[in-house]
Amino acid sequence: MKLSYKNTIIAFAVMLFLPLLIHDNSFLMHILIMSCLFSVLLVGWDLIMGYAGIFSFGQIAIFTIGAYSSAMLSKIVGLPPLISILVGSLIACGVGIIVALPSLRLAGIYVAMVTFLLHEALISMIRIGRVIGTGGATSITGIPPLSFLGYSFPSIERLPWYYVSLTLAFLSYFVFIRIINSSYGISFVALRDAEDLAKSVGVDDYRSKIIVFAMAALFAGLAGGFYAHYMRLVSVRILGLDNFILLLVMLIVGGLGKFPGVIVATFIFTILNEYMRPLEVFRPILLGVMVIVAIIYMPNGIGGIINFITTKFRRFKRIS
Amino acid sequence: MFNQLISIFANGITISSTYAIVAIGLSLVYGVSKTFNYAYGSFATVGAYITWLLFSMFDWMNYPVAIMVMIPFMFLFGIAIEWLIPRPLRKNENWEITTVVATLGLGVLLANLVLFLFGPYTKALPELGGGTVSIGHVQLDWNRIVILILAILIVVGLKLFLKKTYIGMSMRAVAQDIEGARVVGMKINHIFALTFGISTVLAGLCGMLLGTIYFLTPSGGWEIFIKAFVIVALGGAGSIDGALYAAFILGITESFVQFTLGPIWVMPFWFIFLMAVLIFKPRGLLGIR
Amino acid sequence: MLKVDNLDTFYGELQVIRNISLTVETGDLVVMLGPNGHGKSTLLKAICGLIKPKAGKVEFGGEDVHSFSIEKIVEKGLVYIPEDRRLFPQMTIKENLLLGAYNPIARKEREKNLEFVYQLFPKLKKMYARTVATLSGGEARMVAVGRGLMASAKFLAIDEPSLGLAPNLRTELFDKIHQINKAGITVLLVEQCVTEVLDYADRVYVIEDGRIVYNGNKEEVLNDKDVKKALLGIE
Amino acid sequence: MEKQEERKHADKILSPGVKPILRVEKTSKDFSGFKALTDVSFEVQTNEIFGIAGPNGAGKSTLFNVIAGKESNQGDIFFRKKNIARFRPYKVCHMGIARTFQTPELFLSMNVYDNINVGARFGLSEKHEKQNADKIMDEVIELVGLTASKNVSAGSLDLFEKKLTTLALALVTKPRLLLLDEPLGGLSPHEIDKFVKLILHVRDELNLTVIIIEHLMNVLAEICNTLMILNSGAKICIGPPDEVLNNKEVIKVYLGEKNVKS
Repeated sequence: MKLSYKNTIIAFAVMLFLPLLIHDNSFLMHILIMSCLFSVLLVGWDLIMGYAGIFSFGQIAIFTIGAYSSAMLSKIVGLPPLISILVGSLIACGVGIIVALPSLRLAGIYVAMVTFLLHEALISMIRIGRVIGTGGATSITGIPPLSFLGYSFPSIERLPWYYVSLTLAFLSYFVFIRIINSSYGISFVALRDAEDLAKSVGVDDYRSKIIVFAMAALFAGLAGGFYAHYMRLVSVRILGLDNFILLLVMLIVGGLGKFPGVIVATFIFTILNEYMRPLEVFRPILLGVMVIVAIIYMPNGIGGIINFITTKFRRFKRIS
Repeated sequence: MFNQLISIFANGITISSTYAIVAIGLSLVYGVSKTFNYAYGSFATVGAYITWLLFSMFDWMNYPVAIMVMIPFMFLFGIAIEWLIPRPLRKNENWEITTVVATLGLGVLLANLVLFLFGPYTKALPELGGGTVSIGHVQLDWNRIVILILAILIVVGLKLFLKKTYIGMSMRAVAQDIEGARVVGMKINHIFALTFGISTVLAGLCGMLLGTIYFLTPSGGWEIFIKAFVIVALGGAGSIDGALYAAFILGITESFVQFTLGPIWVMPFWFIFLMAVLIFKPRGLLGIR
Repeated sequence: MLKVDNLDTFYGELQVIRNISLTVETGDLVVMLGPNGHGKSTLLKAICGLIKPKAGKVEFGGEDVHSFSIEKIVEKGLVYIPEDRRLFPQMTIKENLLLGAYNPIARKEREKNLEFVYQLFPKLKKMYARTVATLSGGEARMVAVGRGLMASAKFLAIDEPSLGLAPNLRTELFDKIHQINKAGITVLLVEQCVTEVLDYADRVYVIEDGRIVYNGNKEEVLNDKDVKKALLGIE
Repeated sequence: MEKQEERKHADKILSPGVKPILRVEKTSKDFSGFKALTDVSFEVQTNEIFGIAGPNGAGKSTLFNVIAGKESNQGDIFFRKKNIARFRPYKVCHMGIARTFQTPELFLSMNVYDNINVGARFGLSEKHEKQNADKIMDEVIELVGLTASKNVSAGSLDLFEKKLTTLALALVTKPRLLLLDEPLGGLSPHEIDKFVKLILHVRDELNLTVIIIEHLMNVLAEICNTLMILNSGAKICIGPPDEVLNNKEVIKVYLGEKNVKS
């Protein structure tokens, strides 16, 4: 039941030295940076959808809110990027809580509808928000680069950014593992497994649900903020259907509530997606086919396969 | 001013009637098989492009023939899709969410297939009826009037089918108690497929009707799906009457919002409206369990 | 007519039915008794093909039940009436009954069967247009039995028909079931309430903890003091 | 621990039948037109075993749901003089009411120990109890007799062990009032015997008041101080078991003429 830190630490160590091999390949570095940022968003999504069992489709909307808030705070208000990312995440977190409130009494399918509609409504809101500097249908450009102790991180320089996003990603994995192993994590899973029973033994369902919405939103907001300052450009294209499905596929193929699965899937699919770009119109077609095939033939996702292998391995160790 | 209000209202009603068709189709499948088909909008796109193809291939093409061709085509298409995607997925434990993702995948696939086959340029369907008709000082397009009539025929026909025919009754039975239907000896999978086929036909017809008002684009179905989705949520998932009422409520407000605030406000407005309704009625207006 | 051979059924890892064999002759009314949760319902479901057994075989009219789909089993006349009725709540009584005749054979005999059901339960004929959700427990039970008959059943497997019924309604229902049996339909009944059924039963099986612990015909049960006491709680 | 002694002592003085722990007043529950409960009122005395019986659909489980805060109702429910009628389930649990469900639900992705741990983490409301959560858990596991199957996954338990686990899960929240919804359903005679003994033992050991819904009249007659019969959502009789079981109306609507023991 409890998640261990061991594998995550090993993975972190490996990733730390990965640039020794590939730092010349700027494209690959870029993909890895994106994978790291997306994985933060997805870990939060796995928290709410996989572990708490709440059908939330608003994760990318909240990522976008985090990205736009942070971009606007640093570009228009002039806050230092780190601060604006922080404040942006808090705004995202607040939106998460606002969405949570009506969702408390809703059946699963309606939560899916409300959150999905948030996603769709946000596209219009950003267009409407042109007057306050959202860039409307185009984009916000010229977002100041991240800076820390006087050093600024231009996105052309991949290596520093690689370490920034790597640190962010692994910090969030550790936080995630901590949450899952904490009382909160237990209450999420308990409510998912048997809601009435959980309530009857003292789990405050409203509180738990609000917290899980807030935490998932915090992950998404943080990822969004860093994304904005890395890309130095945000546009409504993040909310596009192809992006939505790509990220959802990472979550599902990774395996709901089967922790490292989602991260593995993030890296696989981000890389795959980038390398398929030359295929143009065939890319989404191929992606669609892959999704359908993967879901039909791998119902428990990559996480399910990882669990299967590790239990086999443990049994093997015990026998020998 | 008054005349303007009337014509906004009239436009709202015609649009609502097309929304009602898709929303009912979406809700019907959910009611019977508890499956949400996220590729539904792309089905409408497919229907519209098939109609366009028919008109561009044959000079003598007219709408009655086009409809006669489209209905069996969309029906078989729907049955094939049901057999290919929701059916194998229904066996596994997270089937609700995996069908969502798989049908989303299908939606993207279809939209891009259309893009690949027909190109990115917009296309237009011929109108159902030309010219306008004046009632008092209010002018109405014949096209919209025909749409409204057709939509009413479709909805009434569907309701009669569900109410009066034995097959329709079986579909309602599966929606109400699937275990009971199994005990009685119904072939559940056949009924699922049939329902999916019918809903696909509805999507196709709606795509065709909307194609006579708006231009066709490969990704246009997505907006239709989202609207149908909100309507279903508001009306109550699985409820056909709910979808019907909700389609008119939202369709008419949509045309007023469009007129007063601009089209971009429609989605935020619907979002707030839906949230407000769900706070008081957590299962939509006429939701089933 | 029905032959159950060394049946084993599991519920997850829990064995519910342990090596049960029994036979039901054509035209009999057989009762399976036993406390709640001892595998009677599971056995009945396994007999009707709704649950696949781990081991053993169920033969109906000489054919292996589990080689058919449920639709096919119903079509052959082996009809299961669940304990929780499973009616279609938003439909009328008549619609429910008509849907009982779903299989192609029953569909041809629809009018005849409907006549039989209405004759058996005149009350249903009178209120045919009522929505099932508004019915009382007893009325709903009648609809459930009626819907089973509509499938042109040769063999009715009824799960706890008396559940939740007041004693006078129970007696009435058992009387109807007896009439059904007399009309030539074989009946297998699962029950907890013992006294009322016993008068009609041709054979009684007692199931405890997934096993048949007793079987005998009516006279044997009534003459056996120990069994009588254990079953009926009366001296 | 000291407080526990104190409580024991206090309860000894006020022996059963003197001090009501729960008072339900005019409880009604309406499910869109269907009256599941109409004006049910009764009192449960501290430390007694209070039985509820009646035909299926009589509203027994609905009554539990109402007391436990799962369903709203028109009417008042006083638990230790406090009106808990508007409390949400978790709050009712913190007040000292624990329940089990008719179908033994468990957290299926966890093992037995983790299941009980959920109750210990969230069900204990007082600070000194929270600090001793691990100890309380071990005590309850020992008391119920689950020590050997602590690490078994909840999904692979048999019915009896499942019932033991749900009981432990209820007890670990340190309740004063325990609601048991058909705890004996599906058990073999031998297991029923064991479980009834366990309930009595637990009641004495932890100083509980117990409300139990059951169909097995002989068990109810044996262990209950008070018995209440519900029919179609209304109370038709309440009193000592032997009185209730000979009541004409109870015989008519529930037991049936022929089933009455001479």
